[in-house]
Amino acid sequence: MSGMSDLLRDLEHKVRDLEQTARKTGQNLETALAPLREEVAKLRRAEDDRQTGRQAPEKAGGERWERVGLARHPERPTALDYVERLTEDFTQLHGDRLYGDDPALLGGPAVWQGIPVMLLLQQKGRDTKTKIKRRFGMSNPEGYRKAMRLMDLADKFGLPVVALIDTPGAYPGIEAEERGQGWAIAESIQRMSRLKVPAVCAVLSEGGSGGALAIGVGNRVLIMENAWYSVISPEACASIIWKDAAQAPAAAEALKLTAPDLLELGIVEEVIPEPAGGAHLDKDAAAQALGEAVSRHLRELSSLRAEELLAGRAERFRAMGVFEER
Amino acid sequence: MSGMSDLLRDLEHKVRDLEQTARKTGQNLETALAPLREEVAKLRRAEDDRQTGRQAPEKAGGERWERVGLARHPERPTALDYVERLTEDFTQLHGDRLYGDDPALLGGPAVWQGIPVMLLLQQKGRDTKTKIKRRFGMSNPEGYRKAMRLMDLADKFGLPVVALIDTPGAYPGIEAEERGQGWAIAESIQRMSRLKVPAVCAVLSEGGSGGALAIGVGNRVLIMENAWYSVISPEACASIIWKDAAQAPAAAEALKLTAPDLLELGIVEEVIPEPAGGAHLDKDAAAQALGEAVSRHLRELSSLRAEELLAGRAERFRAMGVFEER
Amino acid sequence: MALEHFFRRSRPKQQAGNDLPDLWTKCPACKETIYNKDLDANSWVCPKCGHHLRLDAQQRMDVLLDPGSFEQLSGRVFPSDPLDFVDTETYPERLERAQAKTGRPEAILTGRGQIEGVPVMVAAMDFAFSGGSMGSVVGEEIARAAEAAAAADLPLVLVAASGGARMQESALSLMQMAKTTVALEGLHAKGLPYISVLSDPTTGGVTASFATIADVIIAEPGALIGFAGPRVIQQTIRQSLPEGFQRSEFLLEHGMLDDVVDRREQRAYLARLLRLLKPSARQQGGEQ
Amino acid sequence: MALEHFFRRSRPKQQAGNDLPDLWTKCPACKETIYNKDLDANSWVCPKCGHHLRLDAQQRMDVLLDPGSFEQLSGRVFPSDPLDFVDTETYPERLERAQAKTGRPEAILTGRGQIEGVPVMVAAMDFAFSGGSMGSVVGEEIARAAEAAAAADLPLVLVAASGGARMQESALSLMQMAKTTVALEGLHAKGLPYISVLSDPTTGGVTASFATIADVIIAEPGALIGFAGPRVIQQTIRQSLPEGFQRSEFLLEHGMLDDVVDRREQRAYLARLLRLLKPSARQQGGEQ
Ligand SMILES: [Zn+2]
Ligand SMILES: [Zn+2]
Repeated sequence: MSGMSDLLRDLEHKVRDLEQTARKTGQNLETALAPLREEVAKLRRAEDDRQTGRQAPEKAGGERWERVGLARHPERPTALDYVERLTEDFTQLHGDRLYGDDPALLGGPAVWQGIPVMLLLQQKGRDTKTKIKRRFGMSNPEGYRKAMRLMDLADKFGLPVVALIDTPGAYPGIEAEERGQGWAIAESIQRMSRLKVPAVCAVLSEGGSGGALAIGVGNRVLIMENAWYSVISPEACASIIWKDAAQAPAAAEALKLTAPDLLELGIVEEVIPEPAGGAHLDKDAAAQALGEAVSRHLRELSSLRAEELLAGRAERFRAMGVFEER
Repeated sequence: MSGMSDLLRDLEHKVRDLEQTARKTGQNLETALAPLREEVAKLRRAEDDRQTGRQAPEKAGGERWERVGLARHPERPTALDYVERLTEDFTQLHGDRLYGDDPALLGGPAVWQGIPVMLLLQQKGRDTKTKIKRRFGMSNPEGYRKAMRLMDLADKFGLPVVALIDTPGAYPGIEAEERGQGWAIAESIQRMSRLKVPAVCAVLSEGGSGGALAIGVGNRVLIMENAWYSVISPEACASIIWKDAAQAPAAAEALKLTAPDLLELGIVEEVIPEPAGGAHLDKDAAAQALGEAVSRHLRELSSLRAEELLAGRAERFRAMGVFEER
Repeated sequence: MALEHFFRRSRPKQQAGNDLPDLWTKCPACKETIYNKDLDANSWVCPKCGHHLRLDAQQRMDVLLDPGSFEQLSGRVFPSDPLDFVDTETYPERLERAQAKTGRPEAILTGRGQIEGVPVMVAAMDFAFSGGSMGSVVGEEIARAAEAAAAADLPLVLVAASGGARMQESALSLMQMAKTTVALEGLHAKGLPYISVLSDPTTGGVTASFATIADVIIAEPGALIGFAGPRVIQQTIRQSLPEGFQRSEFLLEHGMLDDVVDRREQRAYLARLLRLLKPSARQQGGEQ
Repeated sequence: MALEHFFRRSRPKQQAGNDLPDLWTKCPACKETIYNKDLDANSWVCPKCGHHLRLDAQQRMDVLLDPGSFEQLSGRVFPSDPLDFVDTETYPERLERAQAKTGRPEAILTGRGQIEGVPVMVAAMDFAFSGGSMGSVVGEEIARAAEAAAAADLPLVLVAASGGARMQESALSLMQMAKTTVALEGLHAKGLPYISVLSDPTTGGVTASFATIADVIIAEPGALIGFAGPRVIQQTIRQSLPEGFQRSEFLLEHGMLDDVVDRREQRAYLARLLRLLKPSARQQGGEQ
């Protein structure tokens, strides 16, 4: 818990630093500052709650909100933490060849526990500096366009795609909209649905809306035990329906966004168990479980022909949805 | 000739206007101003020459330089002049779905003398205002990326591609380089070489380097009698080799960039005759000749299967070049 | 994603709380009061200022298709409540209210019809139904329309109007983005045109799926179109948004649209385009 | 397009007019005088400042390939003068001078070799020959290398170094952009990797054709890479160019490169990448 107030002090310092830099150099750093300020505010609320002995909102929520808390734990392993433990020779290929290189969505060929794959991953950053650089895992259109380019390479070289999903959502910014955020996500969904190679996706921590689905059109979709995957974050849902972001715990309950919920709804094939207390308590064990599950699905898919993979993926998503026919 | 000094006055006025606007609004209009200033300088030199009775450089050059002059004649029909005369229902489709809509490279489906086609065209502008808007026919990467998107549609709907080439070259600008001008041209060349439908290209006036070839990978490439097509403009060639742009007439001779030269070199299949004195003297007749030639080649290609079209285009360009084997 | 500011906004026409008699509508842009008959004759474009008023799905079909040519395809698929979603009220209560208000089971109407004699499959979202949000039923109806179009060798014209995904169906709603996308593959495989018409507003998961992977994408003038809602962006960047941000004209300039087409010219535009893209439709089409 | 400022620039190494004895080279970046043997041992990267000196085609093969593994493919194709091009001198005179200077018929060297045991087809442009400009022969040799790679089931690694197209072959030179592009299709069809290495400088028609349609594009640090030359751009926009404009690091940031790779790490990088992209090469490759 004192770890948290250290982090808070750190972040506040960093924000002041950036604000000064912005003033001095006339640079517009708002894009970097905004999510950071949010983080600070969140931590400060939690810290206040702790000091005043008030019950933290995490406690007010049910089991689902607790899991959301675990999914966002500051020590939660990031995609690269898993990649470092599970792959060899990961060679990051940069850029969309159109506009830029997105820092939140990375990819390139690698060997996953002995299996050559094309890796796509969403990386949130591991400390303040990299969190800012990686926009807390929120991509601009360049990220999804890089992903599509790497899917082209995966198809050309017959490399199965492994997509590690971890994003609060696509970045909501002026430039993102100018460069077609919606278009990029839609095209990435379409491109992924057309892969002639196997695709295995795993939601590591947060699966935020279209920004997650953009690389989530797999033949198999797995999810870590304490990850969430939803059409909207609990906070945003709460502020729309209850007009109060503090109702996030209730929204989390209503949204049924946890791994067991998603398994029951048929959204995912498998829940990957985490060490007791969460993946952050034993990153090696968490990685081992993820690695084993992904490898197993890759092996199962490896015997299928391109047409079977295409048809299987299309049928999987075509069947999604619950309705009544009268 | 007084027409030319009118145009000069017009242009000078426009430049001053724009400069004022730029100062007042703080807008950076250099991109628009630069080619305009060049135009003014050129016209002013020509006007000075006329008034001092000095022989205009056009006269100093040989037949090739005269043709370059005709290709750049202010009354020369633009691509849209031909399109208006030869097509019905041209429906311009805008944008690259990535960044912007290039004003110099246009396209969309149309009916070409009764034949449904996907039209691509480079438009220079017909008056000062549209010339500036269309950057004198010089595209940014967005133009070539729009062309590729339309080629995708042409393939999907089985529409033959008609490409009307008229550009001094791709736009040389900071932003163009930032967004991968070279990459866009290369990819457009590649995309066009992969068309499963017939592609007929016609160089209308200027075929400037890679910016022209980007939409010049046709099964048939035609050229108007007084158009030029070259790896470099005579002026740029002269300033590199002779360190003197005024040697452009000599460079034009050396570059063998005229329609008859290109026919002899095997770069084009056919030279489309222009009315005596140049296309500007009878736009309808010029259009008639272009329309007939393009339609004839479209009809000839219409019976070929996709593989034949692909192979034919590849062989056509694979065979280009002159060398000795020892 | 971007629903929050739509739910509270009243619809321009014949809305509860509107103190004008049902025969008149106040234009939300120029505030002029206009006789509904005049609006109707003008495709619900304000004759004073050109503002394109929002249409419900049936009005959209009336405006888009040749009179009397519409045959409904959808309507047998009804929403359920797979998540037992409860907030300030239950999801079934919300649905019943929307159904009562619109007389429609969901936020979508699909069918076949003709545009200047060219036969098409057509789908129109209904913003009046829960902000046009996309849940399982909207996704299913769009998927079926796409598949029916491919089966019948017809082009598909789809008019989007949506605040995004249906929160009350959470991940199931998210999956409709992929479901609609894969269902459109049949049209692509058969070389059949798919044209998307974006109307005010089109945001969130609809902008990030089927609405923007069409062969040709046009928008109505002045429509709000984007992925993230303006409010969300403003909260993130803490700057005011540029003039015209996320409006059709802005998106055209940024290369995202094929064109912005006035509603009164859409039938002519679409008929021409469909004949151009599918030359065989040229024979089927009427004289116009 | 961008040749003008290269023709007058002296090459860093053993150039006429260099007043240092042949055993030493002055680094064009830090101006330190360095023993050639030390440079050679360091892949011609300045040990003082890290500047990547330009290499001729043979040096490039030495740096890139396993020692002794290179077998030349090119060399039987010679340039001619189809246009009877005459400016201040004749084209044949220019060619003879370049041939005498480089001991090579043209601005390209191709062959097969191994990179850490992985067999590859390889092509390196020679900037020392007429600024690495691309005429009919360069285009033909690259096309043949691509075709030979496809025929032998080998990946292609191509090192670009060029001021652009060969003016003296005018439209024929321009057509090499399309010729090389279509010749690369065979590699694509067989799923064979094509990796492009951009070295200083790569501009003009080479940047706008084969060099930038590779599966993976890497660049050497600090290399000038662009379509239009900096001088042309400056003349057009009448503004000074931003710091680092058109350098490798700038292009990486703008999404155009897969990575910037130090020359001394290129063999390891390429071997790893080739094994990853063509898993069958994993068996063929050595231990490294
Ligand atoms: Zn009005
Ligand atoms: Zn040095």
